[in-house]
Amino acid sequence: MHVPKILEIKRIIRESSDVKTLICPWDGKSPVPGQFMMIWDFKDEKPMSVSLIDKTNNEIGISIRKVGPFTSRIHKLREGDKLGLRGPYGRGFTIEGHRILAIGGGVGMAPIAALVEEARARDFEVDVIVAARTYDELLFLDRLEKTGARIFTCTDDGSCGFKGFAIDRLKTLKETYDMAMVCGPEAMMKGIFLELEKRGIPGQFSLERYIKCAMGLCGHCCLDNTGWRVCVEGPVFWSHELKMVKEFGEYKRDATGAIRPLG
Amino acid sequence: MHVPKILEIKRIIRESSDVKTLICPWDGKSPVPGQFMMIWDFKDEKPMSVSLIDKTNNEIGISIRKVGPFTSRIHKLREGDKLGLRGPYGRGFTIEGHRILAIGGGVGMAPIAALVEEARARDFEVDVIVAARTYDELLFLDRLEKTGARIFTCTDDGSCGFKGFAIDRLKTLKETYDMAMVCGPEAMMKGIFLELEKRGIPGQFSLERYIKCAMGLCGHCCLDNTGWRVCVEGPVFWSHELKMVKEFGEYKRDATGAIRPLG
Amino acid sequence: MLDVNLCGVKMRNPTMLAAGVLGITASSLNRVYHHGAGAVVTKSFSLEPNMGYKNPTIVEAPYGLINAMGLSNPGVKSFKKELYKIEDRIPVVASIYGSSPEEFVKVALEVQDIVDMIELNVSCPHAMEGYGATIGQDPQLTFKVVEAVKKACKVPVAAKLTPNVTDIKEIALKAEEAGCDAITLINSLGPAMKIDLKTGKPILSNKFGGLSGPAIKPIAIRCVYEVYEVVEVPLIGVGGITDYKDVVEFLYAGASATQIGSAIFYKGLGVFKRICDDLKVFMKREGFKSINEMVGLAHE
Amino acid sequence: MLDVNLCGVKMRNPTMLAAGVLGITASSLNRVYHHGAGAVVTKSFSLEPNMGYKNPTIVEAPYGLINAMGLSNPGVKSFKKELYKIEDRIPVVASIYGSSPEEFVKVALEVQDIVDMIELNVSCPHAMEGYGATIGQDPQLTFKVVEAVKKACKVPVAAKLTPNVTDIKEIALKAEEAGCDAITLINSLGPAMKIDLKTGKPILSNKFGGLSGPAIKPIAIRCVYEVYEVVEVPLIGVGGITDYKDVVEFLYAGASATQIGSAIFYKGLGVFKRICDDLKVFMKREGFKSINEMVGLAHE
Repeated sequence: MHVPKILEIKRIIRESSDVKTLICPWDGKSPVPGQFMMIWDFKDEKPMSVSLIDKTNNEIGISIRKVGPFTSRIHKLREGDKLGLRGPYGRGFTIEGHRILAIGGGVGMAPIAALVEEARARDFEVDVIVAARTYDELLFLDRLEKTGARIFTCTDDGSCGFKGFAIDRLKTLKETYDMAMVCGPEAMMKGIFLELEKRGIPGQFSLERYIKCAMGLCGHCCLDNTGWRVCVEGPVFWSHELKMVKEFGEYKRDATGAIRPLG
Repeated sequence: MHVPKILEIKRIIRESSDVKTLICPWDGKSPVPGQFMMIWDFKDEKPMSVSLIDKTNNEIGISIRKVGPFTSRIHKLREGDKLGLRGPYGRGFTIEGHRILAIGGGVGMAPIAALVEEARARDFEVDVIVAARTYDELLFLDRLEKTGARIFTCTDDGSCGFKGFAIDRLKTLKETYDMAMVCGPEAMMKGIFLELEKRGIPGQFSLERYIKCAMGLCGHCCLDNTGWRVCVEGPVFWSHELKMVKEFGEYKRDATGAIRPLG
Repeated sequence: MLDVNLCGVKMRNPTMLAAGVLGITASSLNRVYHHGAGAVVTKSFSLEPNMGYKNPTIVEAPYGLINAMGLSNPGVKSFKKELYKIEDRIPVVASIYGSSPEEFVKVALEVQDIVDMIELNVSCPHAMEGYGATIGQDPQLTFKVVEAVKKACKVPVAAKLTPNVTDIKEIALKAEEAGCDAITLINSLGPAMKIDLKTGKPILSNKFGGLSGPAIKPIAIRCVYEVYEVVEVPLIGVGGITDYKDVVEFLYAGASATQIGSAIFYKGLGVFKRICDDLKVFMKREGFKSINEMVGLAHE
Repeated sequence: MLDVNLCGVKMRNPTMLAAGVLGITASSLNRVYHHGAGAVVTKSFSLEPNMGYKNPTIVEAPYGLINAMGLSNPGVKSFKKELYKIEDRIPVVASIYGSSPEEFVKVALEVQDIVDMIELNVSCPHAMEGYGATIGQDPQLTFKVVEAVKKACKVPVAAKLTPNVTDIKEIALKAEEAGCDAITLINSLGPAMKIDLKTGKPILSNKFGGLSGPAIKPIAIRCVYEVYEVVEVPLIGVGGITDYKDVVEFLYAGASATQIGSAIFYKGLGVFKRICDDLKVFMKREGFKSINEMVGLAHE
């Protein structure tokens, strides 16, 4: 049944100054990296992607950046507080190919962290570009190191690793990859999409749109011109699909359904 | 789903001057002898016990005596006409014991015929008392003979076999049985019940009451004093149960729920 | 822990047998009590005997049942004999119906000495014109029936309302104004209908019937929640209860007790005991000491 | 064989996308058509943009869904741009709402040249006071809205009615009297409600929402059957359709076409094509040559 499950927060991890990970027990269907959950704080409900999938301990982690009233409320929660979760929803990443490049920008690292852990556990060869504005905001480095993935950090201010954007770091990587998996701000993803196209590397990109029902009905998250629902056919789309998504990197829709150019 | 299945009557067998058997295809749950079906002729719906269970051909037979408006309409139906069936309902006969005595009076032979066929197919030793007012009304003799059961016919007028009631015939049978299974007018069954009690033979008796829902809800078929529902706990009750059924052989209830002494 | 005092009627738990189900004989009502119900409501009965509708009177729907029994009952004279045979310790609610305040009063006066409460069926969605929902869909008629019975009777009186109205709060307020001691919410929903595809015929002989079962629970919960906000009298919640979670949801919405009907089909007669056992575990886990503490919790 | 002419609007089959589902962008409406729908109904839109309610706006119920989206839409000016992007060959019904006859007319006039039909949402059970069901529960308000839009517009107008009234026939007759060309039956049922047991809170941010899905089909069928007996205009049946049998049941009850919404959740977007394929097989087997032959067969 698509009804929020009320769970107690088991642990809270402060990942950076504005990102926290909430760990909850989860005995429902196990998410695939890239899928999302609807999080209800009893005042509002928002989609959040899963950053940690621990099948051994039946736990999942949701990493949330403080950006508005909802996420600020979430950041005030303590261990033992309750949250409502429903999901997992949507299509996640398909882990395929021999050599995989994962790219996460900012809190877009959330699904990428879960992805890298799963891909490495299944013994794929994984390189990760971890991008953020500054050193403090680079997420999940400890977890990533444990997986044995090769890590390329990059920061806008050069405070850690490569100085510059993820796209610039990508351009310096001369390796070939069978597959790239990307999550981050859409402008960043658009640039990476074009670069990957140029190099003939298929990519999977996790998109974010305004989501109300998450059940494929309300239509708020439909993409132009295909009409694909981010909550069902997405949130992860492949490069060959994104070629048909006219609005990718251009605009999204607000709560009324009106078009808003990407900032 | 408890919704009538609309079926075409495949064959109609004239069993006697006032009894017909309608054979219908049935791919639903196979009935147990003694269970009943709700028969809908698109004007009314009544419970009828199953007289033939053919699992090979997925057919069931319902034998109906013409006694009122509903059964008269049923008797006018032809092969190819439609009927609605739902069921099977209730608890049927439990075929147990080494030597079985089956007793059927009038159209009460319907479930007994199905029972004898099943018991003989499973190699039980079965004696049958087939009772009716007169020779023409003795039912299912051909089918019974084919089973190899030992048949004792008895007629009120002596036109075939023993002259007298089933109870009288029973009294002349000196054999011992492990189990008796009985269906017929309630007055007849009451007498047989008392005789079987005297001889220490456990019996199973198929009762008839006014049935509306057949789903254990409406309460019209509840028995005094136990409150057992004929449509769920019955229609077949065991001797030790009937000892607690005060109304057995005494009264039943009409469509309003009012008590009517047995005629 | 599970006991409930409903308008002075003491029940060992908050699960009552709903009207219209297994309530036509004393034996049946006794049996349901011995299967764990906290109280029993009789089948609705009237002044005169009534045969009800022809079969089919019931058909299954997705997660629900559609029925149009047609208020069959042997009439109050005959039914009184049944009432006398119900065990003394069992809290008995007599569900009664009629087509006028006078008829309701006559029936009520006949039985009030032998029952603990009277429930007015002004809500049956498949009743004959002038009966059941025909009354309960009209605030004035509802008022008159409740007022007349209250004036004539000394036992507590509950009005059972139909959800098949534009505004159930309006009817509930009228029933309360007329003096009812409790309100039962809801009678079956609809009417509803099922058409057979092979013949094109409506399956029920009455064509239309009331929908009960899990399908209607979200509507029943809303009715209880909504009415709880406007009336003071206790509410009895009914509609689609099959497990303890449903009972808790009704209590939170504002019901002081609940009734169970269709679940006997879905879960068997053991449903009462099962719900009570599970409810006790839930209450201990969540720290509730009485049913009363849970009533209306969903309201801010 | 499956084609339908609904008030002059030619549809290739009788399965329309229902209002409120996947109807907020042209891309989405085009896609649903390419998945097999015979026509599409837009999400209800209004003069001004509307954010709708906060989440949670949907929760699952037994065999149904409870939603209170809150009529979110970008407003007619913005929505017109979407309408222009819908492929020409697709029959488009614009679902519109407002709080007064004048508002309805303004919205209708903006879009009537670019759609094939207008459906008046006077029935949303979770609308703000003054909108949706608040209108459709009042025969006079319903009359005024329908009359005003009919006078102002040249395209066919359907009134979508709420089942949450004491007598839907009364409302339907008023809508017909006011000149509507078709009646859509039914909007979602209730309102309905779901309370969370751990927190005691109603789950939807709006507390109440409309119930859709298989649970409500028996009510929708009855509404269509009942209204068919009193009005002349064609009916569009909607509520709980998930397979061809449901469509046949609606046609037999009296609907000339049907709408599908929640089934997209239950069965996926392929549901339109699947229903049409199965319907064709059914019609051949039963000897029907057109949809029209099946309409109203359940009536004597």
